[in-house]
Amino acid sequence: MAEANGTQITFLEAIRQAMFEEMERDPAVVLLGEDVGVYGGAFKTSEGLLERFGWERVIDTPISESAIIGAACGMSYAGLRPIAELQFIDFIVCAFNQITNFVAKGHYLWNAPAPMVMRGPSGGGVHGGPFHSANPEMYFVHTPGLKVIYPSTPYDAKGLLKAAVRDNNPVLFFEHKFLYRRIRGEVPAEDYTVPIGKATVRREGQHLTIISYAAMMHTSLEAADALAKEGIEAEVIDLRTLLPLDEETILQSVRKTNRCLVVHEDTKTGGIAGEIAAILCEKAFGDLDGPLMRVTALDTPVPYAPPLEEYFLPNAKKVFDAAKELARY
Amino acid sequence: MAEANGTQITFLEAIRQAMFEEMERDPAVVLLGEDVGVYGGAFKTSEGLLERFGWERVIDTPISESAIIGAACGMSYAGLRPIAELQFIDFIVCAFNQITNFVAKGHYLWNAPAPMVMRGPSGGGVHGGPFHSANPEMYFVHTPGLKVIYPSTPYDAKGLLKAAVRDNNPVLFFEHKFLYRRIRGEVPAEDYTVPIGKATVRREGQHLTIISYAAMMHTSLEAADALAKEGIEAEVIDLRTLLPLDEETILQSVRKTNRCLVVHEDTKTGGIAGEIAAILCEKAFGDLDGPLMRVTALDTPVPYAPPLEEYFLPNAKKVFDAAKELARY
Amino acid sequence: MKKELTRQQYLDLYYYMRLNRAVEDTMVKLFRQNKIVGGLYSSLGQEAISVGTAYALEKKDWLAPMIRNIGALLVKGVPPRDVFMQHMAKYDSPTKGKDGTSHFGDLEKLHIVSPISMLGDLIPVMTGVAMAGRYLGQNIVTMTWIGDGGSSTGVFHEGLNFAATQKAPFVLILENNLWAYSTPVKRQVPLENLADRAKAYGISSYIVDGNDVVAVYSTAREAVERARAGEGPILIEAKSFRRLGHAQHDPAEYVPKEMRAYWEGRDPIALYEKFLMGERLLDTKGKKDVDEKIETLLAAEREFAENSPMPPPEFAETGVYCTGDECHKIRPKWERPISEVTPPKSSVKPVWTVEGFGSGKSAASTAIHFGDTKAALETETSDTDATTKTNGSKRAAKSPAKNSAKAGAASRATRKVKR
Amino acid sequence: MKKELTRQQYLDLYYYMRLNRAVEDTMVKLFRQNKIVGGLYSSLGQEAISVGTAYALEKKDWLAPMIRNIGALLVKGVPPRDVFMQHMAKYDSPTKGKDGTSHFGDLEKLHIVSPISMLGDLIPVMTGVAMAGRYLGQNIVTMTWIGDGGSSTGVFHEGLNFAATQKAPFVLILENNLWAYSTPVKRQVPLENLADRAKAYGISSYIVDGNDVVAVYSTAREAVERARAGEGPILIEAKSFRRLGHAQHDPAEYVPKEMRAYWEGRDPIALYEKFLMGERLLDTKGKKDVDEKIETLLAAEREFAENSPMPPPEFAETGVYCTGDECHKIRPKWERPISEVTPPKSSVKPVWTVEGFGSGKSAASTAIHFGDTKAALETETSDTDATTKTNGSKRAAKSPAKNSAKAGAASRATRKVKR
Ligand SMILES: Cc1ncc(C[n+]2csc(CCOP(=O)(O)OP(=O)(O)O)c2C)c(N)n1
Ligand SMILES: Cc1ncc(C[n+]2csc(CCOP(=O)(O)OP(=O)(O)O)c2C)c(N)n1
Ligand SMILES: [Mg+2]
Ligand SMILES: [Mg+2]
Repeated sequence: MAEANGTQITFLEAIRQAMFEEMERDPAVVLLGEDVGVYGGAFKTSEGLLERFGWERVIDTPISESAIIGAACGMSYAGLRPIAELQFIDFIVCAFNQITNFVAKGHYLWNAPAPMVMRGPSGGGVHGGPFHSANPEMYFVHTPGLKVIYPSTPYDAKGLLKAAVRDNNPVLFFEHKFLYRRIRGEVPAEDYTVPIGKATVRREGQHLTIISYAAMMHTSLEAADALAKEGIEAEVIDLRTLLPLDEETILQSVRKTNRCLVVHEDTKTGGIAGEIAAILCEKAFGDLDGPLMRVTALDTPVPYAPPLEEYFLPNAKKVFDAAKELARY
Repeated sequence: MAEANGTQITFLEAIRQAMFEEMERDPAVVLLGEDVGVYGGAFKTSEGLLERFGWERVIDTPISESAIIGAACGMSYAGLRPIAELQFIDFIVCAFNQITNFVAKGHYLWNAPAPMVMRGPSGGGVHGGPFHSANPEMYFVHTPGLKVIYPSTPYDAKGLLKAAVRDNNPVLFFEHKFLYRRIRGEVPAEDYTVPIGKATVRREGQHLTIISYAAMMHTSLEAADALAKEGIEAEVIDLRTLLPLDEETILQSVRKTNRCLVVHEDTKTGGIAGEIAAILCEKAFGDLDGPLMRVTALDTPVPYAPPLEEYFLPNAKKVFDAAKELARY
Repeated sequence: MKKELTRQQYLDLYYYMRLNRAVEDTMVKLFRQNKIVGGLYSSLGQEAISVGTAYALEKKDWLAPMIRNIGALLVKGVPPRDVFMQHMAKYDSPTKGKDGTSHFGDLEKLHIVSPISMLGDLIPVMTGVAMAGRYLGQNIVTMTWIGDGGSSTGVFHEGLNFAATQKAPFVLILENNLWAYSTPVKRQVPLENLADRAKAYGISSYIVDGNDVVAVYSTAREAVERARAGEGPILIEAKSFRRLGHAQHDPAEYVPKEMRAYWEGRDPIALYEKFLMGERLLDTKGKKDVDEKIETLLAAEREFAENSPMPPPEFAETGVYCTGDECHKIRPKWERPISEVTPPKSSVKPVWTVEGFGSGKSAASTAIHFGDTKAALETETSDTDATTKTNGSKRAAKSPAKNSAKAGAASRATRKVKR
Repeated sequence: MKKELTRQQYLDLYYYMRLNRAVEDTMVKLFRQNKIVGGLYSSLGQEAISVGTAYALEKKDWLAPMIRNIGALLVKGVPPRDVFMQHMAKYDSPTKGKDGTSHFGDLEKLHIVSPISMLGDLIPVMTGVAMAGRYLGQNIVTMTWIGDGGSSTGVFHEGLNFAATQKAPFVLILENNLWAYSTPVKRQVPLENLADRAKAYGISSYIVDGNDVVAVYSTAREAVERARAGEGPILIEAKSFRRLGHAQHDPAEYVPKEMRAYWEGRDPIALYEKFLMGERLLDTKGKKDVDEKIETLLAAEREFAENSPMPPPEFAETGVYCTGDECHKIRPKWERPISEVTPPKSSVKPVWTVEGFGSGKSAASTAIHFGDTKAALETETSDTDATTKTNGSKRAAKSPAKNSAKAGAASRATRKVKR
């Protein structure tokens, strides 16, 4: 990654910059959502946008997720490139029908492209409780017609959000709120995008492959560092895009390490680890020397109390333990 | 299965009987949905219910899926056991928030059981097009707190629907509409239930395991017959319940046959085959002699034109071909 | 404020408003000490709404609070410790730490349904409780609250419309505090009076000064009794103002200073105290007694709450499903003879009757939508006439005003409703 | 019916209604020959609504049909063959067999958005198109339809409310045909006039006799022009009746016979023909010409449609995603200078102004909801006073009627709206 010559910014700022720069670049880009204007968004991701781009392009909406998504879709039909914010990604299910039936199917059915981005803060670890901590990615990974992005670094967040805005398809862009102000990283001074649909190898290694994304990426890297101290070199893959999934990068790594551990913050049953397991079974069956393992959240809602949530979530220790077991094969 | 002493009835009639008998047995059981009363339901599954149980127990609702599900949930809090019908299961996404956030999480969060059934006609193969052919099971299999049933025979449909009504949890019950009048089977004269969470072996065999459910069950059996003619004996498992998944039955069979093919009508990416792959990878890794294979629908919306839909759907030929390939390992 | 309640009722309303505020004040302290998990919401200045409406309910009635309805919970009988412990995610809290804030309920004793964060979802749920209560013969009323902002959710519409078609004994309080997070009501709802939302459902509505607890109570009481009497759901718009930010993190500087000042001058507790003093229902001594009672109570409740442990980590794994009778014995409380709702008494003729036109037939077992194509295949396949002809019906129109369900009743000219 | 249009307009309305019915009659024939894939819906008796409303639009305007709006598509310029082919799932159909019925659109030329089956979803979508059109300076109006039953969906509410807050140039036709599938309107909507739904959004509404094409057209025309002039969205309730079943499979015996008979006597085409003859706008010869024109046209269109092939199976695999510029070049059609919406011209002060109270401040970069807990940690941790005091504000209330946003304006007594 060419992250040189840039400045260190937070994950949050990366998202803000991506929106700012895309709106600057293209007047077809507009933003709509709850409290995105005067307030600058519940998480301040759109701070300064109303001031610069005005009321027509930064639209404070009523509390009506289906209307937000529906209207964004209509705008996209007229050639705009709307960004629809969900105040918390948890509320995306209030627009589930619009997204999965209207937005996702239009290009296939009647050749209508819907260039729109649906984004919002997701994920747990901040004691947001059962209704402010969602990781709803699999609902959408299982919906043909959508693209699904879940970045882990400021560089990727900015580059992928810009790519999403320029994409001709509806893109879901999840922003793990745990990373917003905790993660800083360098971004180039000049315009750049990160390609949708490409995973990246965050750390090279030969003993096993750890596949992850979003906040769990950092957890996985932490575990990999600990593993290295014990002589186990883990290759760590950051999926970045969940749909379409970058099978090539996954297969390449697993063919090298012959062992695979998937780490996701999403609940276990029906999580993306299963899809990866199926791909590996189909396409790299002979290459696996050990079982595919999963470290994921529990199959429960996200509990509120810190000890419960900690127990619920994966962490570096759990990843470390699973990886050590896997490395024994 | 003790299917003796009964009569041959259609899949549709099995569902109607289950509701009728449960309402007869327990006045806490009520039915609500669009056109369920005077009309007897778009598919006539509730025919005769209004006549017998009256206006208070058979409730024609406005076109408001969130209200139907929400009200059913409220009724269940007051001790009733409502059955909420979705006219087509496709419309279940209009109540997605209510189901995944309100209904699914109540017992975990505040110890509130919600004994309710959400049911409706699902599935393709009848040229219903992209909005009347849904197989939305994975959205719910990925939601802790729900139970998900998808039967393939009249016996199971009746027994599982009765079990669902008596269960203290919210249960999704999918009725494949292709089976409604095409499939007949025997049901006992006396009251019976089929346990939720138990798969069944529909056909024994030693060369490979075919796992399926709902309409694809019949497709799989058809393929198994053809395979038998070539000397390949497939064991065919009918999952019946998708959440909780009966790992034991799956593992037992795969440990015997050492080969596994999953067949589902749902789209591929994120379908239940992935979850099964992950389970096998974790728990039966050493038992697999060949790759886990998937025969599923395409990753597209359900197209309307018959040739397109046929191409989109799995069929016996595709299952046969995949099984033959798998048997070579 | 008009004097019409008993002395005890007046003093109850006062006590609960004071308690509401004191509980929330305590929580602000706990928040500053970093003892609250997650966000803290405030109902400062809106206490008259929570207290006055919930006070109109009977013990058997059901309610479901929103985030700014701590007062309603207190009136309904929830001890302050439960509220504290919920916010501190303690193991002795009603949800044992699994959820926070006012997200808890009690189906058995207090008849409280837990809210979830998704605004509006409670509306169909409480409609369902109301319908079930009627079906079971319990003669109950259900109540919940919604914000000005929350009234734009789809589920508000679906729920209230369904309640209206069912004439469910349900009272909905629309708490118009002029802001939804950072957005003024004018940007969310193009109405002067949000009570007009009721007009879309043909139901009764009231507008009440949400800072006048007696007016709130009287209105709610009347609404509850009308709902109980079978008049169907009722919407009450209580006008007030959100004095603090959306939650503790929000300084709410987007609110004009003058607006805040104006409303600070209309503090519902101060106004009510003045009224009580004027009416000699309260004196300095009485006030001091309340001060002390609340102080003592909350000190004990807070201590209990603070001493409660955090839940053990493994508790996270438990309770996703009800495991059966040993977990929950679900038995509806019948307060009418079951025979009324079971055959043969329940049997009816399954037909629709349309005013002025008589009844249709009960639907025979006919072809179904998709499912099988036989029906279509069995019909003629020749290219005969379609059923409909261009000028198929030559009969003159009947007298146009036979029934209102006919278009004849709609003025042939257009009706313009300009607002 | 009042004479106010040009002769050509009168005859256009007649032609399109006749065409609408003839197209549907042809499809009934095709259905009986088992050539239609899936269900077939009918607008028999409702043609005046589809035709009269769509005829009020200009070429640049956008519409989105529902299942019973074939007439609107024909008016907008869709050739009958497209309708036939859609229903037969042919490869030359607009969706090439991927979808059926009226589920197709045309973004580029005709400005038609394809519906989906989920009722109500088009309402926010067409609101979005309307907002985009305004933003791009196109001066367009958008239109869609919804049934009496569909008006109970949540998305109807969210969409229309959003349109109202945005004053979007959008016209919604509420086609009240008294039934939603098997359920009478009274069971779905507790209103005499469904136009009252508009009152929840403070928008204008009309009620019109849906069997009187001239009234429908005049009303729609006025609404379209008002919407175009910036008055915001407008709702038109057109009262009519669904003469056939929900779809071909449904004999609709649940509808009282007398009701059907009444409405058959009010056939919109028969009524209009009588009017045209009376006004000498049409004579027997003219009618025969139309008969022949339509017959010739549809014979050709039908032949073309029947001869079109089915799509090749592998086509099912294609087109889930737009593959980029070579697939779709997406360029909005600007009809205003871009400089108006780009900096520095677009720059504004990001504050709210509340009538009577001045403005708030623009929100500073403050603590955020969850995300980091630092903000909380940095504040004092001692048990000091909370910000709020029980009787914190002693200032007397200002004059109560300063501004309507204040509760003072709400009558202190309750307002009762009993209906
Ligand atoms: C469906 C949904 N969308 C968004 C949110 C996020 N949210 C929480 S409270 C709030 C503002 C609520 O305003 P209002 O209904 O007026 O209630 P108030 O906070 O003023 O009491 C928002 C947008 C939510 N909780 N639910
Ligand atoms: C959200 C949703 N729920 C259910 C349906 C199934 N459905 C299709 S049409 C219909 C009746 C529609 O009635 P109405 O809106 O009055 O339109 P009409 O058929 O009378 O033109 C129903 C229930 C649907 N299409 N969408
Ligand atoms: Mg508010
Ligand atoms: Mg209708």
